Amino acid sequence: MKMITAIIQPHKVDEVKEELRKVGVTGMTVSEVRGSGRQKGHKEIFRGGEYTVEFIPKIKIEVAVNDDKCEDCIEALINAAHTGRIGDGKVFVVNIEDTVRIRTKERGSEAL
Amino acid sequence: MKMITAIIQPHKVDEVKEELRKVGVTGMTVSEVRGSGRQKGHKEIFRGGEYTVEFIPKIKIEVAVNDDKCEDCIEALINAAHTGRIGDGKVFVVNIEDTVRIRTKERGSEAL
Amino acid sequence: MKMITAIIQPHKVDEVKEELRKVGVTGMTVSEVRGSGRQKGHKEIFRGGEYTVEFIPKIKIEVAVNDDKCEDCIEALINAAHTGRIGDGKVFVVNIEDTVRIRTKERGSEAL
Amino acid sequence: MFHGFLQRKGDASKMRLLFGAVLFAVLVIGLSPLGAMAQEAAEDAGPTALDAMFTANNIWMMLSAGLVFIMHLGFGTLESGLTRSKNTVNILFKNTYIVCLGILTYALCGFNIMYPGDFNGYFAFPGFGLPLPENGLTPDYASVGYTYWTDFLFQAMFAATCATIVSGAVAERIKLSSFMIFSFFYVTFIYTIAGSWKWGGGWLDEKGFYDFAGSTLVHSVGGWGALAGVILLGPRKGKYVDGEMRPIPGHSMPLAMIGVFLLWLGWFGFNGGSVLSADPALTSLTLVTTCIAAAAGGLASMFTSWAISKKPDLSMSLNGILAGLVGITAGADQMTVVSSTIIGVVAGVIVVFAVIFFDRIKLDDPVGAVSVHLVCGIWGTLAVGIFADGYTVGTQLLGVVAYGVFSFVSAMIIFGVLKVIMGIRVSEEEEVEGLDYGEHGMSAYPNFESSYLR
Amino acid sequence: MFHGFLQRKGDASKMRLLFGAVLFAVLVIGLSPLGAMAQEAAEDAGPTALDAMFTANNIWMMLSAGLVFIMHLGFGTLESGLTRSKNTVNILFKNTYIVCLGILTYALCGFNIMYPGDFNGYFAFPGFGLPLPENGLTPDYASVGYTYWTDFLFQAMFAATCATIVSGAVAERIKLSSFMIFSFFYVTFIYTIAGSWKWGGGWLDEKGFYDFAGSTLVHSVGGWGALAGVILLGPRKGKYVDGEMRPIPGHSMPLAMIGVFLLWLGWFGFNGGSVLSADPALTSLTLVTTCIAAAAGGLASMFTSWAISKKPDLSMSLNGILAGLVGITAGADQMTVVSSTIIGVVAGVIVVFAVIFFDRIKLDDPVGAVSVHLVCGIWGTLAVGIFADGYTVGTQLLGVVAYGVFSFVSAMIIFGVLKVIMGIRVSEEEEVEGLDYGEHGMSAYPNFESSYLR
Amino acid sequence: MFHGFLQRKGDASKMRLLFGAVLFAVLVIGLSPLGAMAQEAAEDAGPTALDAMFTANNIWMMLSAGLVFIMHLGFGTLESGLTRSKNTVNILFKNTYIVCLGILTYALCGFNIMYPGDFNGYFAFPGFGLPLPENGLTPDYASVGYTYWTDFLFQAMFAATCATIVSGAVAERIKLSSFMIFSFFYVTFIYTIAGSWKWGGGWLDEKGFYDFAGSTLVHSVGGWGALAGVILLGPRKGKYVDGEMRPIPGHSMPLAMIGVFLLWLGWFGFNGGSVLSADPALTSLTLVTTCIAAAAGGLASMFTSWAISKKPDLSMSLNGILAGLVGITAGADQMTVVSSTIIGVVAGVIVVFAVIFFDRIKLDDPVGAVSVHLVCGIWGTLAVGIFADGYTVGTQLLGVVAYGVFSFVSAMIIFGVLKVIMGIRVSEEEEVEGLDYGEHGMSAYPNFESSYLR
Ligand SMILES: Nc1ncnc2c1ncn2[C@@H]1O[C@H](COP(=O)(O)OP(=O)(O)O)[C@@H](O)[C@H]1O
Ligand SMILES: Nc1ncnc2c1ncn2[C@@H]1O[C@H](COP(=O)(O)OP(=O)(O)O)[C@@H](O)[C@H]1O
Ligand SMILES: Nc1ncnc2c1ncn2[C@@H]1O[C@H](COP(=O)(O)OP(=O)(O)O)[C@@H](O)[C@H]1O
Repeated sequence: MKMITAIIQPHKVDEVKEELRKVGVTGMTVSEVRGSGRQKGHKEIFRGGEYTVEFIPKIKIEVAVNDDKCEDCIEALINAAHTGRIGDGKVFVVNIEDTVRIRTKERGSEAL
Repeated sequence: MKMITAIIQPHKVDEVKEELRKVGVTGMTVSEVRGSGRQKGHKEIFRGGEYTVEFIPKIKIEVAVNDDKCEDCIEALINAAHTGRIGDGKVFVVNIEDTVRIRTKERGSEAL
Repeated sequence: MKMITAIIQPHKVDEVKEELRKVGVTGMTVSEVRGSGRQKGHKEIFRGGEYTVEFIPKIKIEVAVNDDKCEDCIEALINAAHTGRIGDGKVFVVNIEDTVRIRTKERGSEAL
Repeated sequence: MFHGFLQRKGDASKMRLLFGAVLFAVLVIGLSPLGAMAQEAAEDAGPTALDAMFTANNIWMMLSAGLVFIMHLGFGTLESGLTRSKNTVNILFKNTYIVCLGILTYALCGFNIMYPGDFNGYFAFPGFGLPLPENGLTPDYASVGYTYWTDFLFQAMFAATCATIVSGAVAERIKLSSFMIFSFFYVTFIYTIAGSWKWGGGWLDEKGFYDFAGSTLVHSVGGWGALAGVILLGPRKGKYVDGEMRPIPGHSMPLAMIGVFLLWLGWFGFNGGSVLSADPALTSLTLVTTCIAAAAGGLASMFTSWAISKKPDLSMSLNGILAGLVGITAGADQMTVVSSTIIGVVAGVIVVFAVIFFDRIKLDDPVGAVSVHLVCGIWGTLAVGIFADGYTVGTQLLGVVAYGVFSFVSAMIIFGVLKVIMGIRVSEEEEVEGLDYGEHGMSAYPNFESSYLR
Repeated sequence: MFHGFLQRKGDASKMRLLFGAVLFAVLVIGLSPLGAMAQEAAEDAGPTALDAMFTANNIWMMLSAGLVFIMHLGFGTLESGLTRSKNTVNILFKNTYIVCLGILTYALCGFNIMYPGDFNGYFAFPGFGLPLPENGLTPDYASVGYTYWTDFLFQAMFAATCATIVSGAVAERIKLSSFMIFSFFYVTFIYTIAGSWKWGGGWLDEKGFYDFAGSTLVHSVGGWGALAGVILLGPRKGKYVDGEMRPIPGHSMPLAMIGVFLLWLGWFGFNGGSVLSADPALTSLTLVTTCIAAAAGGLASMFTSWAISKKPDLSMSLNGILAGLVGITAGADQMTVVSSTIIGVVAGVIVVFAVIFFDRIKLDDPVGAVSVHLVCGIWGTLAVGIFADGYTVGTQLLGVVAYGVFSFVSAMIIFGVLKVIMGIRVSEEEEVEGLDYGEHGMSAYPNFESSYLR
Repeated sequence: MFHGFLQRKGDASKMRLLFGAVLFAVLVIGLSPLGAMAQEAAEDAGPTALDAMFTANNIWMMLSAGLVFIMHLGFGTLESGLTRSKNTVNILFKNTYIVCLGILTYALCGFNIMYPGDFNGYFAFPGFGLPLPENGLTPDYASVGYTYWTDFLFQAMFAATCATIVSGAVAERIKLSSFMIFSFFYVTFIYTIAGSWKWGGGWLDEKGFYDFAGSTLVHSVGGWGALAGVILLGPRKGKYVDGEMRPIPGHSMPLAMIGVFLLWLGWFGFNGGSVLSADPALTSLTLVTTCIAAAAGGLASMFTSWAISKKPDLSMSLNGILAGLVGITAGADQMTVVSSTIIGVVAGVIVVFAVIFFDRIKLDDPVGAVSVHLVCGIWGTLAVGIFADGYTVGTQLLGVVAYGVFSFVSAMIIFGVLKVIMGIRVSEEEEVEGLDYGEHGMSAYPNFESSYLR
């Protein structure tokens, strides 16, 4: 099993979710994060002074999938999240050694 | 060393923490996430219109443990987090290659 | 490629970012988490009653780097985040199997 | 625009009488043409001093009604600030409901029950609605103080306050529908009947019991209802674990602060309006005693809790301000600067220990409503017997006990019956998830928690 | 301090006339020394009843101006509470801008356009600025009601309200600069010209159209502007997807609640001040009908939406209070307790269906401004024809139509021209990121979202 | 209820004198029976015009006291909105403390120090407490304006304002206990002594210095204290890094907006009440100049900062409103519509540059208190010399300098002594963690940040 972690533009989250559904993935966990990278930070103003917000709001999506589904899933994800502009984000793939479904105590791929 | 990542029901966090203590784990990191899966989302209302909150609030717990403690820890965790209802969550186990304690710069299992 | 995940003191985030820049790392993702460990929780007061906030605010920094840069990066990170007091935090290193840059669909180290 | 005055031209204002007398005198000595001229002038003369006084007094009373109204926003923000964000919609909803309900039921029958005119001193029901008395819009209606409509409005704004006090104490676990039914009965019948005993000229009034603006009639009555609710509901899940008390902090101190300051402002009308005219001497004295007691209560709680907890506690200081305000309310027009300071200080100290006491006996009151409104309401009522001339602690105690028995028993019965019929507490699951989702299917900060996630 | 009165010593107050007459009578019969004494006393006599009445009335009107002012805070908090946090700075900014702008342009020319004195009934421009009329500070200016300055201030506070109504409806997508230009024209010209037709004594006033405090003149005029904006802008991205309506919840229910309660309080001045004096009978009746309609509207919406959605909906209940308030505004001085209850209930029911209706026809109004201010404004105006003596539904309808055509067409033209010249909607990217960043480079909760991250 | 008036029946009201005279005249010519009748009527005649006027004036003054009171909530919300959430409890606590403290010390001795009656013009201490003067509840006390109690309350509400201004400037780093001691001395002695020089009839009053409602006496005095604090404390960690200024954004723009609008509303009483009666001409003029200056200041800051930063800056616009309000305060009763517009515009422009200037010289003032209250306070005071008849820039400048030297030096001494004895700044660690935890062991949004985690 693989854990696919994607950092995406916040407004893409709905589309990504839909695309993942289409390839048969319904389980996922999302959270709000902030990222820094090539994309330049926001300039903001407060009481006349300008400052840079260097960490830009992003959404992190974590999806655990079986190895065979991994490529489809990455494909779907990057297609949905793509806009072509700097800051679109990244996908990281990590190996999962084990998975448990807490409700049933099933293990491994069953648990996904 | 393993990183055990659990996605659980928010109100179970206290119990899980207690159970982990009992098996000798005190260090852990938690964060608020939102999950989607088999559990159906909330229906909410706003100014007369109904909508579905598809991502349901969950808590993510991350615990780094030595390999030998891993099973105990998973056991403790799923027992505490279990309610038997859909949405109880998942546990993922990933291999950690190295760990550092920033304060002492210790490495490996010492650092846990 | 490695994913370096560091849990640090919140007020150290700026310094860590600067030090990482110095070793050539600009991409990173941060989020707010809460941690429990040796550091004792806060005592807080509310309407006359005292209670312990056991989970203390921390910042999680995730940096994906190429294997060769990994040590430098850890070094820079722990130097910047170090204060010598309990609660300074931890660094975990995990292996990344693949990386994709969503914008360009590049894969592997190119994508970092 | 002077329509109103023209309509009342017929009123035998005493001022006019005087002029009449003078003019008559002049007339008699044979200056009829000039006399007639003067007479005419009098007719056209525009407003009399009585009209002006009536207008001024009525302005003060309407303003006071507005200030008491804004106390409902104060209660709403205070209560929601001191509880968790997952129950915020529920609390705001209850406060919105109560003020709407209170005004309407008070119009329907509450006002009549509370001020029945001559009656047996215990209960009377003169009928439904708001029939305008013949002199209802004239200075005669209430010694030049206000009109019938102002009277109703000021009193209606008071009425809802009572149930709002209960709302805070039972927050975060009470079933919405049960609370709504409870409030209906409590506001419409219990508060109004209790009120008639003193303000309606009933038996306690005759006994010489004194409660200027409602330390007992409003605050304690509300506080007893709150106590009944707290007892029957039991504590919130997680408040008392393994015999130990675990504070459940509220979600927003700015909301709590906004609430307390709005309440303090509202008290300008609550006490100031209870003079029932804008009499400069009495109203200004009342405002001074009110503000001094509030300030003294605030500082007393601040330093008492500082001494106990070793840290200056904002939530306690805010409670202390309310404690001082509740304490002064029974005798705000009777006190000196010194006695109002003492009342405030004592209230501010009492409230800290009351909060600790109720926590120790495991009565879980999320916002401290029982400590503030009941305990300090009793203190304020007794303080009239101590500090004010012409009142005895005995009579005051009689009032406290009478109101206590009546309202506590009534509240127990209403809540008790509801508990049997339909339950008064939400399910444990709903409590954990929050009443906002369970009762309303809403969240208070839906987009804030997560701007992009649905 | 009595400077003001001393200056006006010369005013022929009718009271003085009376004394004069009496004294003259006395004089004639040869008591000159005593008469002179009395005369002297009269000069020193301090304030007359007329002075006192004038002072009291003027206090009420100034207080009302203050209450209408605070409605702008109410609108600001309500609108920002019902929209997303990424557009909060933008909304607060618009509300701040409008109240500042409204006061200044009303001083510059708005007041003169709206109250031109004798005119052709459709439009007149008597000039710029605020030239103090000779009697502007005397009781003569407005039948003892208030001074010229008070008059201006009270009316100026009203003026800005109109544009604020538009602000909520077009929120989360309108280009700031276009909105600022639109508001300028709408407040300065459209509102004031429309106002002159009735309150300025124009043609609709002559036709016998009645609108006490502005269900039509303020709320519907604002509502028509809002409707025009909503139509020309189109819905927010994500509101209607695949033909389905997806509610976009606001970010803070406490802010929304604060807003509605401040608006309710403000309405004490909005309606109470529209009596144009503190006449006890009329003002107190007005406050009672106002509060009863608000309460009835709140409960009606609460239960209507409960029946429809199966859950008690706080946001709808809050809208219902406003609906009741807007509904009663046209006839607040003409209603009985019963008729104001009916008006409130109907408004509270209507508003629920109006919100659903506009969502169905895909007009996206984030805060329900069109439903509340336009729909209930029309209802309230017609209700005068139904419930009040001396007015007909026909004339009221004439007014509704006349104002509708004029304001809707004007708003369409202004927005239309702006759309062509500079565009009225922000880019899709900016809408997604939020107008706070796009228009202002600020965020409403910069440190809150993340205390340590920059 | 008319108790108050009955008590004062003995007062030789001039009105009564008149009637006496007339009746006496009538009596003399042998109409004694009728005369007696009339005399009797006079006794029963109810309120006189003087009573009515007294009542109306006193209402206005009490209302003004309430409005100034609510400014403390305004300051609390504004200051907490413009600072970080980790210091919110601390700021709310300071504001709560100050208003409680201010009222009590003003009762204890402040009122007497500030208004000592006849004195040497520099300092007098007539004693402790609030001894009611013999005529304290009669119209005689203050030319029919208000009672002794109202006088005290209105002035007490002013007193605390001064220290609140300091609170914002030293926020996010000052040690709580030191601030509490500083405020005690500043409110109790410095503000009151300074106040006696002008409002107490002291030496600056004799020199012809004019400050209507306190541009200098309240705002600059507060501003100087703020400046001293800012200098001695040094900037917040992270504000000036490597010679570069890094703005530290506040945590909630809605709170800031609520604060500014409440302050604006409060200013209706701050300036309106400073007329010291409800004189229609003067109070209404004062409210108009106040609102026009506020609006002009808001727009001026809006466009000035827009031009400089290229984006419309809400925080600056809000500051601009306050700048306009502070600017008009010294001469609000002396200005025309045009001159108040100019004063507002200039204040709105000045404040933007002042904020930039203080940042450039590295004086870190988190909420801009020095720019708003000190700089615009000075401008407003000088503006009286420029625009109002009978005052010279020279005398105004004398006042500005005298107050500047006295308050700045005093503040430096108090803060300086405290710095030596106990320190005035929290540890760096505490500053980083936030004063909420360090000073209070509380957080402002404990449950909000994380609903389930402890
Ligand atoms: N090396 C990295 N480690 C972790 N997260 C990264 C890394 N590089 C980029 N990211 C995340 O991806 C986001 C987008 O990266 P950025 O360089 O701005 O654009 P792009 O991916 O289009 O080149 C960043 O905001 C950050 O959250
Ligand atoms: N494939 C997955 N990858 C990541 N997180 C998942 C995945 N499946 C489920 N989750 C997380 O686990 C939570 C519970 O899953 P759900 O399917 O609703 O219930 P259950 O685990 O009881 O079958 C989800 O809300 C989500 O946060
Ligand atoms: N075993 C662990 N697994 C995951 N996170 C941990 C673990 N131990 C510690 N942490 C994280 O590191 C933070 C610091 O740990 P702590 O034991 O308090 O101090 P130190 O690292 O200085 O010994 C904790 O707050 C927690 O977030």
